[in-house]
Amino acid sequence: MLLSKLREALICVQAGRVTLPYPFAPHDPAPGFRGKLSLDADLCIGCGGCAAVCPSGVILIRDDAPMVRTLHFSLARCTYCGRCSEVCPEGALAHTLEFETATNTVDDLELSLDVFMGPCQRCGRCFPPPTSMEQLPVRGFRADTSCARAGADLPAPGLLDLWAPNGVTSAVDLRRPTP
Amino acid sequence: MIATATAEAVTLLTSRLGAGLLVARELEPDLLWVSVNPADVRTATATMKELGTRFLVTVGIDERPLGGGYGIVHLFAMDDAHQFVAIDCPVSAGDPRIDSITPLIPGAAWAEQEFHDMIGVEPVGHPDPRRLVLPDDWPKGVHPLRRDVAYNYRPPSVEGAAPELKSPPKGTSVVPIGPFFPVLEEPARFRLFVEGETVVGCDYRGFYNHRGIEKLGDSVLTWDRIPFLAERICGICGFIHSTCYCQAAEKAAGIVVPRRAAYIRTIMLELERIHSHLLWLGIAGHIIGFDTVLMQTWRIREPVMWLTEEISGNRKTYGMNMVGGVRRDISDAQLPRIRDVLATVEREAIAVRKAITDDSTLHARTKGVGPLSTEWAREICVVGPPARASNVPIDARLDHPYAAYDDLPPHLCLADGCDTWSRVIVRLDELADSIRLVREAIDNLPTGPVLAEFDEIPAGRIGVSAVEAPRGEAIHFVMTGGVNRPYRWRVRAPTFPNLQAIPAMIRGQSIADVPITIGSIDPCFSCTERMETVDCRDGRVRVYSLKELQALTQSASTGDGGYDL
Amino acid sequence: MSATILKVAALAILNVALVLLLSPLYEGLLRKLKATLHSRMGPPVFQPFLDTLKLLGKEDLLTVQHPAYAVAPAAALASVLLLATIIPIGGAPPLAFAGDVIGVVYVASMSAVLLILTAFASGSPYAAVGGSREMMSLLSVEPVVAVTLVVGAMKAGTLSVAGIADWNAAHGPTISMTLAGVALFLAVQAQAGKLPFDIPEADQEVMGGPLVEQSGPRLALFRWTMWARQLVFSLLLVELFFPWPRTGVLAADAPLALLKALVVLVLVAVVDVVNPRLKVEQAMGYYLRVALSSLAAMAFAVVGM
Amino acid sequence: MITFRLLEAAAAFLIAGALGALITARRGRRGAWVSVVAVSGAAILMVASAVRAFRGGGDPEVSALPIRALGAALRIHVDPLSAVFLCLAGPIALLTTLYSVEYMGRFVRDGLTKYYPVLLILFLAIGGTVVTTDLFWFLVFWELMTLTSFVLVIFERESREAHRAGLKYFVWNQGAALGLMGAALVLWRRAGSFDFEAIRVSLATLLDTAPVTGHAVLFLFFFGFATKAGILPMGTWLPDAYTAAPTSVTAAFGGTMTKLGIYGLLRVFLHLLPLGPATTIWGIVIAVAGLTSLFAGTLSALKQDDAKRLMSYHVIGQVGYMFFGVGAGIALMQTDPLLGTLGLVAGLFHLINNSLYKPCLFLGAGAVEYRTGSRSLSALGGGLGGVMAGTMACSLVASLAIAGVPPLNGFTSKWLLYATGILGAESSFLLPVAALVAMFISIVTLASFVKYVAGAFLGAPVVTPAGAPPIRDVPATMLAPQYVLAGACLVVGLAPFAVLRLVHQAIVGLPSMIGAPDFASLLGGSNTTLALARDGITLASWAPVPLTAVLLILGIAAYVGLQRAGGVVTRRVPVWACGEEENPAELRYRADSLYRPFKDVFHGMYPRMPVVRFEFPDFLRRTLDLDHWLYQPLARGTQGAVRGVSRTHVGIPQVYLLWIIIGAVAVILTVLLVTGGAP
Repeated sequence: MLLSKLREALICVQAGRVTLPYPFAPHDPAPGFRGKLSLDADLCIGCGGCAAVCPSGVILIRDDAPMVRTLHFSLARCTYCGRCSEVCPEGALAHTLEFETATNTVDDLELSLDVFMGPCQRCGRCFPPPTSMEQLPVRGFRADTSCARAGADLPAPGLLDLWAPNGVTSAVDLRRPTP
Repeated sequence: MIATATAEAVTLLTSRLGAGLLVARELEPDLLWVSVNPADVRTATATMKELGTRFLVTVGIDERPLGGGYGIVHLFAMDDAHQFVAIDCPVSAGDPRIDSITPLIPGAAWAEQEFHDMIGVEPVGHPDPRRLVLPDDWPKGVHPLRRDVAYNYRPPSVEGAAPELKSPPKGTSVVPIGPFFPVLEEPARFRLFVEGETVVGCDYRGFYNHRGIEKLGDSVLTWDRIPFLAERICGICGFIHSTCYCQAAEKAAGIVVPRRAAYIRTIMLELERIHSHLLWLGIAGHIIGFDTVLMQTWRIREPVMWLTEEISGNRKTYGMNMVGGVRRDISDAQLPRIRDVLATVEREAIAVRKAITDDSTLHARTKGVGPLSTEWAREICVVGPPARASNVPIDARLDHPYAAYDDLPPHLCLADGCDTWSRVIVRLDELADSIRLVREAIDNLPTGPVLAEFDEIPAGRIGVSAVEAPRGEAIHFVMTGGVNRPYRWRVRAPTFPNLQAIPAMIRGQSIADVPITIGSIDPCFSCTERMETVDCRDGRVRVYSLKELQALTQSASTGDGGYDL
Repeated sequence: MSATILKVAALAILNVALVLLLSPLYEGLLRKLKATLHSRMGPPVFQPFLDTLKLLGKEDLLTVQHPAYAVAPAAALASVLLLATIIPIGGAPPLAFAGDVIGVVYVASMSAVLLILTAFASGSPYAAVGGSREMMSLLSVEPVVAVTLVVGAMKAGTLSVAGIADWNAAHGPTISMTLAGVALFLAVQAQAGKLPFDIPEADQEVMGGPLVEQSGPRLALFRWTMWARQLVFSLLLVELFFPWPRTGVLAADAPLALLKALVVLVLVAVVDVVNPRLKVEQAMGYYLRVALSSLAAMAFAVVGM
Repeated sequence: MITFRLLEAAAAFLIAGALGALITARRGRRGAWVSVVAVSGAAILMVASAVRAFRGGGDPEVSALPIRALGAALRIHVDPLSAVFLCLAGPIALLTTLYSVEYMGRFVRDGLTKYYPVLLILFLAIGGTVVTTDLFWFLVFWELMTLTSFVLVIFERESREAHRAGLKYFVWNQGAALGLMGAALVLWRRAGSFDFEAIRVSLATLLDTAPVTGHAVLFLFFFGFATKAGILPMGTWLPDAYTAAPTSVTAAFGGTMTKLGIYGLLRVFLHLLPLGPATTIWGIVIAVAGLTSLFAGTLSALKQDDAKRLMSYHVIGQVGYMFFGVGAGIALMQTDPLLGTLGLVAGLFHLINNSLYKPCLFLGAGAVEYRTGSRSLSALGGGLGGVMAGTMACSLVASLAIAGVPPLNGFTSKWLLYATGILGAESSFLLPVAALVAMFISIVTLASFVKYVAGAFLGAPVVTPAGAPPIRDVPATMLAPQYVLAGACLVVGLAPFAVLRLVHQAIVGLPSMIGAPDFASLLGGSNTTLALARDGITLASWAPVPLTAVLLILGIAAYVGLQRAGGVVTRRVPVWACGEEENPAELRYRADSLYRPFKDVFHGMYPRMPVVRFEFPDFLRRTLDLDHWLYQPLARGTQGAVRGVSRTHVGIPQVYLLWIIIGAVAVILTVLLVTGGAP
């Protein structure tokens, strides 16, 4: 009985303080951690593989016009399973080590991306051109206003000027840096 | 070839049922499918009981689109023969009624109430015909798991609905434990009928968290998405559910999982058991006011969480399982780290065990508390540590081997105290055994791929899988359908049978013993109730205002509203 | 005459102020200690003060409207502070003329009685269970307190608190007084509402028991009452049963007494850390045994040891 | 002579009142008011005579109605001890009668003709018992008291319970009275007279010459008085009888009648018996009996669910305190006069306190029953506090007083008792142990009254069923007596000095108390502090006023500080039940659920009450129902009486009880006839 109590006390004393000073000091998760999603809009070809595998339906795809595919991300629902980044052929989606997603506005977690694509010659719907050469003239994207607030991984708001209201868009991404 | 034990079972069933036995065939090496005339369900059940089989769960299937009626499938396990037996009763769509088997098997009570609610087949002669799963304001006659009810159907709530409650016996007063009670981390409502501090009876109302996850799996999601949904059935033992689902689907589709994947699953399952048992120990300590145990065991648990984060990319909900294997491999570089963590945890766990085994105040709080006799544990079909602490030798890892447990047999940790203390001891033993298993698994980790390639899963196949979760055995039943998704997916979490044992365990105990008794089965209400929150297809995310939240919590406390499909 | 009255009044105010202001600080120290033993950081030492301030500003939620319900918390705190004026803190009790050890025993139970009545008044079943438990723990602990004080009275031949303290200080340790002191220490554990005897409050079982319907300012006062009660009891313990060394100078003796009381409370906190909560019947059985074995102290007292 | 005249007038008031009530009883409340007037007259006169006695103007003994052949006469003398009891009996009689006016309204069906007259005769008997110094008349009054109280116990004629309780009451008390008669006869044979002075001499010699007989006589006295007082195991009649009688009567019983057991003890052991070895022995016996009773009685009370029964068990327990004090005092008187006197003062003071809070509690329980029709605490379920605030306040004060919560009166007398016990350690090791037991029981008392207050008054407000009239507080005539008694509890608690002086005077006025310390050397001369000192060293002290003042200052400071600091915003909320509860009534924690674990732990300590089952056939029950054969006939006319009496002789060979009554009455009548009633 008493011995037991002493052993318990010993365990308590030996351990010392183990709690982390977390909010006051950063805490880095292990490499390979599936944190907040990051999206490199430059790389997205609008193939829709991510939307097809996403278990919680974070990613919605809508073809607004023959050449504009809208990818809508509702990150509030993301379960961080990492299927999207796994299947993304271009590596456009990736998980960061970020895990602080708290926000006062749910809109911060909404992200919309319009990808300019080649229209299918037969049905007229959006279609990722198969070869790099073909992709060259049609690549481009547009990001929604709310993305701007969501974080640094997203394109700058200035790009929104590219949007032409009538749906006819410039086929050339002006921002794309030359190699 | 039909195994000897199942052959015997078929022989006996044939002799008992005669023409009532419609079909008996072996669907898989470990699953015997017996279709019987619904009128003979009691005879068949009695025969199964006579054979010493253990009732698992009932699956209700709406087979009308397939040209049938309602299929009521009682699942049984022949543990010694490593077999599952499904007693299928095709109930006609015109007269959706079937004899209740609860009078024969008390543990079937909830399973039958559940198919009554969800499929709309009435168990005739059920001792407690009240609602179990559906909310009180759910309209009568709407059965959500019928195929003609859309997954996102929201019926108008019935005005003035109130839960059907048992009234307390004369001379007793009611002490409510739940829906919102400090040590029940999830909503569940026990109304204790007390005389003084002695509990003379109780009434249970639960399933406040029901979100129709099975319906989502049946109707919306594809094979590959379901593991991630299944993983979220439980916050602690999610990997168990995704494994169990994948195994059921793999069995149905006949997919052979690569050995390395099987080993990795084993490692993750056992790591999950380690941290779950440590977590439970802490919570049990907290329940009896011993917060030091909570703090110290959770401190010991933490390295395991970091380890799983390193392996899987997340401390919980690993997201590793896929139908056909696992997504993420364990690199050789991680192995020493795993060994380190195991050594630390083992050392600390031994110290904790040494410290608490002789603690007489702990004995005072746990010995003789929450008694569950071996007989009643069998009757109510209790699983996992509570069963083993009542000296019922069942362990799905040994009885229905899966993953790599055929190579790495666990010890069967039994105790015969039939009380909370025995449950502590069983879990401490299992903790040590799990550490050994992980160590052996990484020592013998085979090389090779981790994910099997497979084509389309054919429709109309059936798979039943059991996985020994830290809390007990989880059962998943999968009936495949076309278009890349199951026709019916049934989940039975270990808390489902264990929770039914609670009323017997707390009768005659004092109020002070009730929380620890409930805690001693390590209840997981949302597992049992299969929670999921967001409607996936329309993509609308609802933001609740404070007012709405208040309204929700208030309505949830009366047992109405709050959950919809 | 008036000088005497002034002196008495000053001392009484000093005692009251010490108990009132130091008890939350002590509680903060104990929390910190407990946190350290839990391997966590723990709240700042001044957290009890902050808690109190916060609670004082909160809404007061009433399940019943009753004058006694509103008065009880203030009365409970007042009764503990009254107790502080009839126990010694480094010197003779300020109101020594007004109460002796019997008075101490009865005044000490007043705060518990008020808490119990408030609990029953609230109409909550948890409060009723908690009130019933509080009453039972009072039933089992008060006899222990009474036995130890009676041992002191028997040894010193007087019921006066100061008389017992003086006698003990003059005569040095004796077997009977030490045994009685140990028994009182065990009783302090329950009087302070610490594990394994925080049965009435038991938040995991009855969600705070008598306090479940107490909110805001009322809760703050009841909490303060409990903190003050644990300090007063540990002071009573060290002053009556372990009064050495004693200089006779208030300025030296009072801090020493407070320090010793802190040591007692630290021990109490350590016991708290390594124990689960007992059930009320187990606690009663335990205190019954303590009470009966502290009769041994009485036996020693009779034979003069 | 003045005292005698005063008492004569008081008796005349009571007799006239009884007759008046008999005549007017059928006319609504008129009989009640006649009784109130008569009792108030009597009460004033009784108190006046008591005041004279305290003033030292004690008139010499007056004797009347001599019976020469027996050496008996109605000797009347009011000494301070008698005065104490007169002071209690008169006012309490008045308060209970006043209370009866409304309360008895619900018993009209049972016929009030047999209530007020009998009640007034009971008061007469009580008064007579304490003022006579003649053992014969003492017994006559005693018998009269027993008979009238018996009639009151079985008042509810429909109630089988009442009849059973009445029978039990009758058997025990008549048996005890027989014992007293036996003892009196033995002494009378020795002394040739029933005069107290003569008996005092003869008892001393008897103890010297025939100690066995002497102690047998003392045992009979002890047995008789202990039975009346309700000391266990003889007191088993008490809970039944108290519960069965109408509550106003119960209050009168609790406030005065059973306390006469203590009076008898003091008379016999400190008046008829000179101090000596015998007193020490019997002092110890009395103290031990008291200790047993207070332990067993109070623990049993904790288990009760019926409010009146709970309080009745406390009557037993409280009488135990008094017996303990008196017994310890008697035993210590020779070795340690200081503590001896302290114990006696404590015992008698506790009696006074008990006569204040106990009737108040009974009246409160009666008020609850009057409004709700229920006495079961579990059935009541609490919540009456809001609608019966006055009753609750009084009951709360009285409950705290009986539990000894300072600064109420119960604490002061308990404090004296404990001081006696603890400081008596040098005389006996057992005294402090006894004091500890008493302290423990004091908390048990607290627990059971918390249960009563909680079960009846506290908790969520009571909900009256639709259509039923809302529950209100009881009428003023029922409330006023409670206020008076509760107020007295508070006043006596805060300023016990005057009362204690009177009590001290009563104790030291007893013939055996020679050499008792005066009040100043016992409890100090101060009017703010009670200080028990020996050789100039203060051993124990209690100053209710300064402490209460400090408590009030601190409390008010805390309260006001709270109001100021918080600027408190209050909001009404429903009781938290872990969610919404459909049927809040089911959540009421039942009073019989309280302290269950305690009862389980202390299970072995509960006394096994001797269970005497009185199951008697219907004809016998009818026979024993005085209504049938005694009272109604007397009230209606002689013919009916003749018929009734004749019926009692039909086939009742086994009814020894009847013989007891008839025997007792016959003895008295014969004696009067033989002596011709002439001086």
